[in-house]
Amino acid sequence: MMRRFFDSPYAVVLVLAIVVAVLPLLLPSLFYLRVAALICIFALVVVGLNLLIGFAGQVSLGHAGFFGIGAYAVAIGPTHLGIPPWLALILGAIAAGVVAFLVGRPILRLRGHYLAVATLGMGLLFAMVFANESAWTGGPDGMPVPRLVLFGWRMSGPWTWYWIAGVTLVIGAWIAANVIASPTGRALRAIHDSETAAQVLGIDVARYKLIAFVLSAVYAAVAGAYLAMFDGLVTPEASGFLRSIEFVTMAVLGGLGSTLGGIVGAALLVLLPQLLTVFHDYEHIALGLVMIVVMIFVPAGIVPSLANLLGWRKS
Amino acid sequence: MSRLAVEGLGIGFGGVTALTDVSFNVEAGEIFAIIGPNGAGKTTLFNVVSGLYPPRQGRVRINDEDVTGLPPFKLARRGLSRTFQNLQVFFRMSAADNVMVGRHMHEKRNVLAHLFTLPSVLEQNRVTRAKAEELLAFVDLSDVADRTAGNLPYGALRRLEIARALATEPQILLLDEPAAGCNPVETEEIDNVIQKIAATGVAIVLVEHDMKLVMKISHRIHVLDQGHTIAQGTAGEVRTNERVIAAYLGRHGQREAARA
Amino acid sequence: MPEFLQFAFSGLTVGAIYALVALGFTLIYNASGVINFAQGEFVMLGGMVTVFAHAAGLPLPLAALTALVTAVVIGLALYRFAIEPARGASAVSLIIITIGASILLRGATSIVFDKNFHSLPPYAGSAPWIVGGAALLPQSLIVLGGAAAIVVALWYFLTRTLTGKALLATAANRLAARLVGINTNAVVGLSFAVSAAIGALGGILMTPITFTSYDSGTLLALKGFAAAMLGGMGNPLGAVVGGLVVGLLEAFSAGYISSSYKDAVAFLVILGVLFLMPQGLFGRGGVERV
Amino acid sequence: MTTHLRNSLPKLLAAAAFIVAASAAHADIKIGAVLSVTGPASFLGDPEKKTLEMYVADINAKGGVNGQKINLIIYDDAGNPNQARTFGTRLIEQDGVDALLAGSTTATSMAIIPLAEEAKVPFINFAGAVQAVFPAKPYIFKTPHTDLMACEKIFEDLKKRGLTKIAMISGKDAFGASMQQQCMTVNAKYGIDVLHQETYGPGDTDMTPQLTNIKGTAGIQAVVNPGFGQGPAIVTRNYKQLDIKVPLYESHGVGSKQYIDLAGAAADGVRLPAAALLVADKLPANDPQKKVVVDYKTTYEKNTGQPVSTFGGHAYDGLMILVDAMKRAKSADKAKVRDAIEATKNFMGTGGVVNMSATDHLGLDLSAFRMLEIKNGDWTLAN
Repeated sequence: MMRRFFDSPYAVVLVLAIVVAVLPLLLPSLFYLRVAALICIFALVVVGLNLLIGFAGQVSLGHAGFFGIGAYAVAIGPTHLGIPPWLALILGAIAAGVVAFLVGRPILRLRGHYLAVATLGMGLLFAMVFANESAWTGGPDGMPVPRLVLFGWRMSGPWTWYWIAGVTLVIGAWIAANVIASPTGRALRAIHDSETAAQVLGIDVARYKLIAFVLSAVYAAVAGAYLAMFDGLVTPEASGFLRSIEFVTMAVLGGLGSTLGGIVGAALLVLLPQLLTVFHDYEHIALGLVMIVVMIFVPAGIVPSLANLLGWRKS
Repeated sequence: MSRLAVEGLGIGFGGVTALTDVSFNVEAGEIFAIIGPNGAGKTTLFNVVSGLYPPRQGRVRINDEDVTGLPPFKLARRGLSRTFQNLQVFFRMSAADNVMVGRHMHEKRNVLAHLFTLPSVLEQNRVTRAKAEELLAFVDLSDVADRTAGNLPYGALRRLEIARALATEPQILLLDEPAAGCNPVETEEIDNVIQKIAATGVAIVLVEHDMKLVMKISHRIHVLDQGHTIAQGTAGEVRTNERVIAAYLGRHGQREAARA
Repeated sequence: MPEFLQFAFSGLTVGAIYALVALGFTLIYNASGVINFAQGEFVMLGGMVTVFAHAAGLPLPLAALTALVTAVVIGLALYRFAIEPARGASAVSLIIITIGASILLRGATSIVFDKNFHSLPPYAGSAPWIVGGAALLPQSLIVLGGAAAIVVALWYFLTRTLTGKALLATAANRLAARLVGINTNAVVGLSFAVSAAIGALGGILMTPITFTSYDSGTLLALKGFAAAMLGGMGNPLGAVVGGLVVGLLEAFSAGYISSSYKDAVAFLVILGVLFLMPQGLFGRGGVERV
Repeated sequence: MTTHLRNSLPKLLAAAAFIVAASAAHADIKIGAVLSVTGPASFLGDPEKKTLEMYVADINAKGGVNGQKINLIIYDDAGNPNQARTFGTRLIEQDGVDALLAGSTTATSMAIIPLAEEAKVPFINFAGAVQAVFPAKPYIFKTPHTDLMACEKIFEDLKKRGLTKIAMISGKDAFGASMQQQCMTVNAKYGIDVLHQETYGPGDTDMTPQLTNIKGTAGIQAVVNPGFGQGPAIVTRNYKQLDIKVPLYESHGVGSKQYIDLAGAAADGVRLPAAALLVADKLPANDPQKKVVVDYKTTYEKNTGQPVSTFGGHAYDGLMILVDAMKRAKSADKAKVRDAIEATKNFMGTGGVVNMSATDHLGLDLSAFRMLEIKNGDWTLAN
């Protein structure tokens, strides 16, 4: 029973919905609520990125670029163009999708490490534009982001953003589960295992890679917009190389190809800096060690390895 | 009108010519074998015909339509499917999922519907799954439908690839050494499966080293050596062809000849 | 014309450093299939250890040797304690391990030494020579010459010594290499040691020009990786050419186009090349075997 | 693997429990600090952290403030504003601090400002940019001179020397970009024409191409280089190598001896605006700042073994202004301390004389900057 339940991608969505609903009751302060909201925001990126890396098997070291597009959309739209924040959020997500569509066509022809370096270059280009065009973006110091106002209600503070991010994460995980269980999801997994066989079976490989790329870009852009509005501030580091690496690390540590894994990975990397403050100067040594040790002992990522251990997955 | 027509096909890699002027036709319901010593160019021929490599010369036609140079997924949509000598199974997916991927072309591919799992998607998943189970039964793999493909034995994987290829409902099926690595019992099963498929009107092109199998089930045999056609005909004709014997004996000695 | 020469000198010097980092990437990748994002930290260690050993009273050559040995030991430790135990992990997992290692090394360096920038005295005076109206630093020549010497030594090692050939054989086919009796584990370990040594030498050569600090490795790793991919991963010649090209691109676009977008120009060119040649400039093309 | 998981889980939980326990209150004054101790701005955060630790220990050893010990909680945001905001939240909501000394950079300061405003916690930040305190918000203060002031000081000096046509080469980091922008807002006021502009990236190792272009621009009488870290040192060296003859001005971003060490002989003749701290020994004995800067310099260098920087000085000023305000307020009550900080008058800091008001939460004027010139590998007062 347990085994069957955990095989269904929807089980994760259900568990997630319950956790998101109950968690605030257990959190003692606004600080914890903020951390929980951050986990939801980053988990949203990773759930999307997992479709690309975990399912379609295409590595991207540049998704912070899309994260940045979302973040700057809600900053630039209202500030410079007079677009209401909620519309800027939607336009930002669409813009990220369109950019991913245009860039993805040529980039996704590359394989493996070549794709990695191309996406990395793409992400850097966005970061450079955000840092250099200071008339629009405020330069390296960044720019303030106006509050989201919905139906006359000003969205601010950890409580509001926890619920917005939490609900969006549940929806995002649900959509990911839908995709995974659909012909599109089967096509993506097929491409991951053998592009050649997938082609021969009539799968338009380029199209599906592009779908995964665009979807993951939209996830990242929405999350970026949320973080910018939550912090009330956006800086170019939102789209920096280190952010991209952080996203991939979250996905890999948690477990590629597992939606729950992505969420656990995001939680781990958001919590670690908070937990590791006890090490003071040795914080970074500890962080590096955790990354190495996790990958050595559970190379498939935390969640898939744990699931195997507990016998929830068929061998 | 031939199901598959190959005309004057040629390809090379760098300075090395791998195929020169290879031509043949395959008809509906026919089992057409391609044999030759190692390095004769059999798998290369498959790769060109199925669109993985673009040919340097020559044409490929499916049902009289010129399909030369089309990408593999477009060929698949015109009824061409294949298996692989060095298995290209989706190892991380279950056996049933492998076959379900084969149904891809016959499924509705509206991504927006997939995002929100409209009822039609659920219904379609059910239909696809049922079809996959049917095909797994056909190749006698029903009992492992939900096992991860990576954990299945070799012989089962060969049959799984066939079931997956059949899921596309091909008119032409290229089988690249379907019996390689199989024991006599498994070979026997594959032999049956191939004949059953041909009986449904599918044109089958077979590359196989197991001469016993080839001689037994092929209607016609095409012999390649160093990328050139050296003979074509029925099993009886090919067996007695001097160039064929020379090609095999010259390079591989008695063993292959004895098998033939 | 003097401007052109000046940009070229600048680009070649910076490019030589990128080339050394790219070579390190390539060697380890060839032997083990691992993309080692801690490669930049070897360069940083080369510089930092030399600086502090020198400051502690060691003569410069001895300080440099200390740095070299330190980097090699750390390279071997990285292989022995982080890469080898994770054998069989996916390529991305291994990348995460090397990123973890680079964070760890940076953290450790900032504690063992400090977080400041440091320099070394130039090895051959700081007065530039004027060549064709452009200033050329003696240290730039040392960097270029040193890089060339390393490349030649590496070429000799790989093609003329038994150990080097074993490394090439392992790169070509690990299983086959093992079957003919090569201890491939030792060879992969060796590739980490040699990469670390090359990185450290790069750091020792460049510190008088570029300075060094605990986190100067990150950017170098990024540029070196890009250079290695531009040249075609796994090809030492490609790594050297890739490094020089990236360096020259940066210098010329800073000089002729816009210094704000010089890195962007470099990456745009890399993207363009990869679209035309998906395996990089010197990558093994060929067809996929099915 | 199982044993490994079993062993590491309790440790992780213990770590979490430790955090909760550590934040359980005792009756000290709690001061929270979020600093960029690592990352690209660590050259700011590192001396700030050392300074705070040093002086809080010293204050506690002398009996604390108003009879209460100071409990200093420092978190490292690695220069990341999002992380800064999270730690800011943690300090305010979880640790319940009485005041904040935080924000090594403008971006990290801006991330924390709304939190402090909302929670009404006095917050003294170390941001360079002017927007951190203008317009003045009730609970927000800062100690470093603004980059606008640095521009004005440089332009004032240029004007005095009759050099009006300049080129700028700026770092693309937050510090350089912000100062470059500020300079472009006041150059007209001083009659300065900026004929040519170049930039360089934070990790760049050679600025020769940019300087070659500057050298090739006709009519340039001086070059200004807003930037921090190793960049200005490389610019200075390349400048000398290219044999550019016109005067070079650096910014207050190079306010530590490290710059001279890195740039070497090439630094001779370079001018920059900086706090008196850098020339502590050379100040005339009657200079009102002499005592405080000499004391700080001696203490810092003795304790850390590293050359003093003006950045650590900002943290010193912040801590001392805060402590002074708490003493005058005779409590750590947030609103009273805020009022007391705003009432700071004639406070002698390493950065200058501080006179706060309801509209000026910085309290420094241009006189806080000294124009320095580097001679023979050491700072000297220009003119």
